[in-house]
Amino acid sequence: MNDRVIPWQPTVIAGPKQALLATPETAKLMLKKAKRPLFVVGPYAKNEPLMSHVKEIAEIWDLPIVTTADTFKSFHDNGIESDSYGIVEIANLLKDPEWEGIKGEGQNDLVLFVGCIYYIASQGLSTLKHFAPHLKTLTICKYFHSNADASFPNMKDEEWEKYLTKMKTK
Amino acid sequence: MNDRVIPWQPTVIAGPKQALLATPETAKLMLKKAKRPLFVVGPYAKNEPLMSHVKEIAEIWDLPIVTTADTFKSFHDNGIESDSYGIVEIANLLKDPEWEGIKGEGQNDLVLFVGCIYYIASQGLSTLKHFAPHLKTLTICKYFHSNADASFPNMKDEEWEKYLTKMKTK
Amino acid sequence: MNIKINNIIKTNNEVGDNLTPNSIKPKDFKVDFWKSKNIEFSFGEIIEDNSPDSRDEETFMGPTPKPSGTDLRSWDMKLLERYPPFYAPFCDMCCLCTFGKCDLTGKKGACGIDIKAQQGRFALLTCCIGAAAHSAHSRHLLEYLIHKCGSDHPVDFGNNIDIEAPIMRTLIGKAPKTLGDIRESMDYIEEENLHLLSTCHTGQEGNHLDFESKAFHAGLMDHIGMEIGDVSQIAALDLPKGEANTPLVELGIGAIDHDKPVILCIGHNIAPGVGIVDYLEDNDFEDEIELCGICCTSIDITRYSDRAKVVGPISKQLKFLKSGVADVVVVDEQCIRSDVLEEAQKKGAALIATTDKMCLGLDDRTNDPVDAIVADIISKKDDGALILDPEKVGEVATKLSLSLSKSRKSLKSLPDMDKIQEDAFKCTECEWCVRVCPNSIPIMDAVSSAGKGDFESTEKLYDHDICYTCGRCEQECPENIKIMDLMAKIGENNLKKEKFNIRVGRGPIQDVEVRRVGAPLVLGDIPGIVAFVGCSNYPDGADDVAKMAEEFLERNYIVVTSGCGAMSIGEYKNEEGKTLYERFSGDFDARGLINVGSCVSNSHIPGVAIKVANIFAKKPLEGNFEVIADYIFNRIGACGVAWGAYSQKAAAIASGVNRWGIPVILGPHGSKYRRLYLGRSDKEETWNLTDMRTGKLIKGEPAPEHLLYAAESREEATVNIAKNCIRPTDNNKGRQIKLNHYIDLHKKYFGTIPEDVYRYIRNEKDIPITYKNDVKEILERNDWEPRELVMEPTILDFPRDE
Amino acid sequence: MNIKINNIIKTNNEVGDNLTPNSIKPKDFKVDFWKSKNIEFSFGEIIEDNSPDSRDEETFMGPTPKPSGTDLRSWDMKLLERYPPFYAPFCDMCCLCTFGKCDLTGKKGACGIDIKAQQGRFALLTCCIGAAAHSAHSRHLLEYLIHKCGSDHPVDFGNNIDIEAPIMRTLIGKAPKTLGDIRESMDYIEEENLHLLSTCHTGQEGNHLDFESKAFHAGLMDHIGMEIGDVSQIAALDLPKGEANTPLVELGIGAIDHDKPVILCIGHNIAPGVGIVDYLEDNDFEDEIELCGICCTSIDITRYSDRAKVVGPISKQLKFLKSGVADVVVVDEQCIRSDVLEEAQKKGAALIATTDKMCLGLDDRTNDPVDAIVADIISKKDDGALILDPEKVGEVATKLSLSLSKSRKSLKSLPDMDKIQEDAFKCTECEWCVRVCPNSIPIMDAVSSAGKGDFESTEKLYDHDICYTCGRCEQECPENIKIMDLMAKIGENNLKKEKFNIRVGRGPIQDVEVRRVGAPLVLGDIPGIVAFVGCSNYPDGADDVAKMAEEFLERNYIVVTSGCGAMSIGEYKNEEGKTLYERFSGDFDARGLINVGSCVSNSHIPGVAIKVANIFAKKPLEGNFEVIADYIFNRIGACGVAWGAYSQKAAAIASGVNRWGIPVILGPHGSKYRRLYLGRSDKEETWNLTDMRTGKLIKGEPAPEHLLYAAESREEATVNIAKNCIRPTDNNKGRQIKLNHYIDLHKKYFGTIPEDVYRYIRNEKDIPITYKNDVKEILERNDWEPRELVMEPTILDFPRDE
Repeated sequence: MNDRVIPWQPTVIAGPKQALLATPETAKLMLKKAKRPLFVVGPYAKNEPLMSHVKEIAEIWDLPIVTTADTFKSFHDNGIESDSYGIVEIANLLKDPEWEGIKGEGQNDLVLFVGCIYYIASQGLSTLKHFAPHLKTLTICKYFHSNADASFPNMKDEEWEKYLTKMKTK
Repeated sequence: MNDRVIPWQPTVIAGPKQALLATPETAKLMLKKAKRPLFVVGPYAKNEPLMSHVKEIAEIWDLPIVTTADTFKSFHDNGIESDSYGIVEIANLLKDPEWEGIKGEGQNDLVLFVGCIYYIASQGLSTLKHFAPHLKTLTICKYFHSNADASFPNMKDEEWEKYLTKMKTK
Repeated sequence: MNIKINNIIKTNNEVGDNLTPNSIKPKDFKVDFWKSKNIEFSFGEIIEDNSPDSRDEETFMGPTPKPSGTDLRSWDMKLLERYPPFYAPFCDMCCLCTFGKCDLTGKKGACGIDIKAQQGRFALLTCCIGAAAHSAHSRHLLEYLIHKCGSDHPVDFGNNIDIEAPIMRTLIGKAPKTLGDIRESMDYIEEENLHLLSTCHTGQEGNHLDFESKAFHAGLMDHIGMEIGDVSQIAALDLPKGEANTPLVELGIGAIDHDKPVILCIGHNIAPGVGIVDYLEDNDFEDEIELCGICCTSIDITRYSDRAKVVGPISKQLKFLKSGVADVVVVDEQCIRSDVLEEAQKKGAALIATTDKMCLGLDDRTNDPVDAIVADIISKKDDGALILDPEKVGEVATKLSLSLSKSRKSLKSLPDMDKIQEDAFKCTECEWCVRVCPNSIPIMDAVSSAGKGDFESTEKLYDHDICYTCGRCEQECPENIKIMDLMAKIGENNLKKEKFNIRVGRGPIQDVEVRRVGAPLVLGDIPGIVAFVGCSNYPDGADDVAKMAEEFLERNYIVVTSGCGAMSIGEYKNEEGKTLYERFSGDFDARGLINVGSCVSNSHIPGVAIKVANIFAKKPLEGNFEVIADYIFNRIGACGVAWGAYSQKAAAIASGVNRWGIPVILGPHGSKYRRLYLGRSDKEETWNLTDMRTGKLIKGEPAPEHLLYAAESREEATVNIAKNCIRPTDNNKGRQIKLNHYIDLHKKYFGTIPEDVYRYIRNEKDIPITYKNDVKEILERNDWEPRELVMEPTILDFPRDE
Repeated sequence: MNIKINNIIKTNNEVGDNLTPNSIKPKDFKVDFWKSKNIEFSFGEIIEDNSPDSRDEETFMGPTPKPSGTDLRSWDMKLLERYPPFYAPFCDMCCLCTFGKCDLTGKKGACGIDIKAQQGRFALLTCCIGAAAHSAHSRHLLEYLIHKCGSDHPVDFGNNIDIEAPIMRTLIGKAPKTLGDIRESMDYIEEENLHLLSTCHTGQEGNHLDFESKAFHAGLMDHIGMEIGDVSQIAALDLPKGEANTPLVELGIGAIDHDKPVILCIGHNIAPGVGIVDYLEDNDFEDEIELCGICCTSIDITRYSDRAKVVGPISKQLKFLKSGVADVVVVDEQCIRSDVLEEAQKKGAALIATTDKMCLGLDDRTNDPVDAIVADIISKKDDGALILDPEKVGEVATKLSLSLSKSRKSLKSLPDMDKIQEDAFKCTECEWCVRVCPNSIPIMDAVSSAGKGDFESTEKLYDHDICYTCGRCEQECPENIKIMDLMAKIGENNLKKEKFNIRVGRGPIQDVEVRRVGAPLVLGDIPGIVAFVGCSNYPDGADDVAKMAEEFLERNYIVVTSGCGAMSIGEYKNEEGKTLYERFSGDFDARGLINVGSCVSNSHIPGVAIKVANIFAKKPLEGNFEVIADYIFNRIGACGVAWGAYSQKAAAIASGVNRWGIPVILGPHGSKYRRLYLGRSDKEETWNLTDMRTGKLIKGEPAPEHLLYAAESREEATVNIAKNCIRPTDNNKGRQIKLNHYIDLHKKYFGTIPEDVYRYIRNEKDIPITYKNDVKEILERNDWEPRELVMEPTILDFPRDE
């Protein structure tokens, strides 16, 4: 099997349904098709270079940001606007088709994840896989997330860097 | 994911370790490398065309045949020599490194499977995956067996026919 | 002589000053007393029961009354030495704790567990759950019956049965005289189950054999649980008490009168059924309303009233629900489809849940007036109700059925064949229905042909439950074809074919029968007892079970059955249109076909083996498990068959049966239990026996060859059943008879005389005359030499010189 | 007024003529009697206990003594309405029966189950296993202690404690006066656990909420089980009875004297530890032999003898075993590595298994002479022994340690650093060690640097158990680098650092303390009780737990802890080298740090909340679960924290705590329990309350916001803990205090004042003065309007007009 699409923590494998391998191109295609995308960003983005990547990707695609854990503070301190939710809290809201959205704009149809702890993100993605048929999930971590609908593959930093950079053009 | 390498019964997926996709070429390579191969043949081979394929493959590669279930009778009636074991019985013997072999020749190092009921074969292959590190398993059914070390992919009859025919040359 | 043996057992299993004090042991059995007086604790001892409810009886007490798991561990280890566990992991990972998941493929998990221990652990967990299902059911039933009849209601099965509760007698060490007495056994198994379940926790047991020993214990507790259930209900509800010729009752979807209001009971607990029968009888509704059932609850209701009808085993559930025939669906517990409420709703049927085991999110209406409950359901305010009072269930179900049967007329049939065909026409032949089918049956061909107006292939799958309507194909179908509707409709078209019968479950075997068959069984004149038990999930339809039963009946075996197996057997007719129940008597004797009853009646199967040891061979039962199991193991040619493995209960039953020393053959799905117990006929040293008469070590034979085996085909199973009925105590004539059947069947299904026959021939007198020359050739080929016959075989430790 | 409420509860929960008859209910509580006399069954009623052991006492009895699961179902449904289960499946398939595996991704399984019900079922199974672990442990202990001290040994904790067993009192409906009395509670939970486990069987419950209700029940049974264990051992072994200032004992690998013979106990059951302590004392070996322990058993041994030492929590197990310091390893039950025998063998240490829960395939030597056992182990004939008699364990362990410590000198150390470095040098940086690490800690960097002679990164991982040595990396390493040896060696190099202390577990909270803190707790002057419990498996080392404890201690919260949490807290020192136990008193009061004891002592945490309801608020306890839980839920600002989720026990404890109405915050691994209970602060209608004073429906606030929550980081958890201590009964001053902490912490860790603060402000007096202006801005932004304060909040049904 292709090591790039084995879940980063290999035992996350959960059943027959596996994420599609996303390249920056397919990821961008998904973003283009989405009507109400959301960007969920975890604590690994508290530091550079990920924080800047997140900032720029959010800007170019006009993505509202939800920060999980205590990521909010670093973002706030660096002037990046975000709303703070626990990762389980936001997953819980995302699975409710009636949820009004972080700004009252209604439920999202695409959720982009980056920078959350791998296994708790896997669990949250599992929730959405099973209980949120109304939205797609896409992860752009350097780890393959088999519970997402689409995910970047496992990569080394350099390649990931390139992938993220590519995300910054429409 | 490539449908050819999803287990035929998709829920047979058991963990990170998956069979390698075998072509007739790789299968033959495995047979060439093997010192003491064994051919385990299940009840789907009671009928043609599989019976003849089995017969000819066994002849060309000089493989002793173990028939499972009541396959023995059809083989016997058609003049194909085999030893009869229950599939769980032969799996049990194969996992014992000290087993003397069906003809006293000692434990095998490669076991070729064909024609057993898919799910009981999967279970037997799981046994060997976990408890028989001393041998390799290879399935040449038209179904992908993820619990084997190597397996033909899921195929339609026509393609399978071609695969089996290719197995008849060294 | 026996006493000596017991002394040895005792040193391995003293109920002493240890950390597994069973709560009741120190109190009731006064270990200290014996210790202080330095009295040896073995049978032969006379124990006075000084507890308040003592009846001043004297009892011989063996070494292990109310054994804890470790008390019987040495017996387990003997079995496991002969039949080491064979593991076939279903999943490579452990997902039980939050360290994980851990991949155990050649690796230990984060807690240090390896794949073998993990498989043993899972076997234990499975058996604990299975045992809990029966035992909790029995606790319910027991308390309900005590509530109904009083705790002093006698447990008395009349003159023909002295030993009402052989399992309790052996394991608890006393015979319950009243319903109230049974509570002591119940307390005991509840405590043991807790200890066993505890061991499944992360960071407990680490050795796979010890997990297996505990799984055996869980299985044995399951047997007590089942016996409690059936003994209680027989005693309190006056169900048949072992009479051989109980009436035949109607069986099959075609037997249900669609024109009457129909109440359908699904599950295992007779209590709500009793409530319904009583209400119907008390209010003269018996002729007006059709009462039928699916699964064991139907069997048990027919034991209470032979006017009730049996729709069929678990495999009929979705078919019958989809047909819409039932106006009211009453579910109690076990083996009920989890989506039963949804399916009832689709057909506008009312659903009543009746136990804590299955509440389905319904409002608890137990304490509301009947009319209010009925009104809320009729008005569609509620989907159904949870009613924990069986009497109230009877009244509510009746009133609902009377009202609903009128309004539901249109719902009692399925869409037209045209509609069905139109739907099936959507099939794109993607084949996913076949891939997700547990048996990969040709469902795609059936649907696709149906789309073209040809329903024959579907019909073939309907008949004999080749499709047992689990519904996975329908769930997977990307075109959302209602495959189960198609299946149900085919049944509707063939109602006439779907009429059969079943003999009402008789419960236990009578003492007089045991006396009659004791010698022929132990010596081999009757070649064996074959018990067809367990759930559906058959690899190729229910007919296979009936065919196996027929084969052994015609060969003079005793055939016992229960539950879904008993129903499957009833669904099979010969060319003359007769069922096996019509062709064979219900006597416990050669050529007898005995339906003992429901799931919990399975207890009578080890029960009769225990009775042979006691009534025929005079072995004392009380506290004497190892001696009894050793007796059964070496002398009674019984073999269990669970052709359609499915549930945790079946796993628990099998583990208990195994611990009593009885082998079990499973169908191919049995491999998915992940653990078998396989013997190695090629390792001769594992088959040694001790002859208790002489103390000599004697070469034995692989008899039984395996303790828990999964066969891939009916043919393979049939031959293995015959082989696994061979026992060391067969005399020459008995061995000839058994080998004759084994060879016959092997010739029939494999075309040859089995090569391993030489292992079972001790001297030339064992050779079946018909096959003399052929067998002699085999003997020669295998360097056979005659060996001694064993007189009193045992695998227990023989007393060492002291 | 309360009585009225109870009448309503009663109609939902009448213990009547239903199919869930608890075995003891009809007998002891005489439902029929009440029924026939038409007496309402509610508290306010005076019930005479006419059972044989009646003490002629009069008791107020609430509606649910010995409740079955369905008796408390309506309470559960209220909680679940506010906090619907949030599921995160760990596996998409169900593998429990042989129909499967079934893929439940948007599909039902072959039995009809859907993914939600399957998750609920798994939660129930997890809680059943967890509860069984504690309860079976407690049954063992109880019977052992009765055996030792007699069944009439009093349960009496002296003058400072009237309510020894608040949980039993509430749920069983009576106070146990003797050890023997406790058996009744034990019988009850054994029966309930069986019913609950039964429901996990295929084809039983089909509704996810009903599975959750049953999981709550399993959790509650677990609490009884834990209380039985701790109350029994406190009473019988004279462990501390709630004294606040118990001694400090030594903690840490560095505290163990390597030069003496070392006996190491691992597990949870004090019995063998008692055997060892007694033997050492009776034979004056106390100075000569080092007795230490890992996991809860060590905590409990220090409660029995403060000369024993604590190595540390479960995360120290492999480190310490690999170090070879222990000469004899005595394992009892729970949280022991499954490969403990293998690890002991590697180091030539003797292993003694002491309970049926973990036999490890060892010969049962319980009834053999001590010298024979010792000789067989010393001569390497046996790897160890199973000895089920605690006294004999004491003697065997002592004799073995004396003998082995001489011969094992060379085994007491690890390979040289050179060897270790050489081994680590094989690292190819494939990164699989990181990928299989539960926490993806930088183990590859550590190994790779170590290969180059730089051990600092390994040291960082060793300290505070950032690596808790589960060993998965070592199992995976394709170069077979002995990573755990490396880790253990680092510890050996830093022994001096590894010396800490822990306050001996005090057991329960005294009545006088409860009286003192009752009002400040309910009104909010003391901002909350924070309980750090559960296992290791911390996302980023043990320090996080200690830091959280420190934070809340400094803020005047009451901090309670137990088990591994209590040890983790003890392993943390401030700059002055002082542990939190040295810096904070053991009083149950603001700024008190209370170690209640081991796992089973967790029962004192809900126990103290119950006592507040009773001692401070005069709520009757007996049979009055719903009223008590409703009281706790709405008024006591307690919050549990299980930062390092791991075991099924932790899941059971949390479910029980939740049913009492206390929220729990888990660490990120808690998400792998697959089920949380999350509130929706955006759905205002879910937070309504009834004021019992007026009967009015009042707008509430999300207090607590979640019932079971998993936080991704310590900072997130800390803020959430503060928020989840808010309760409707806070008076203005109390609310100000609580909000002050919440805002403070939010500012500290998130940089801002939390936007949702407006939800918790009822009128302007609630606004913390320090943050007045900022908060007012938030109020304005969110269209805030003042609302009424609730006086006596309840979520129970208020009596309707009739």
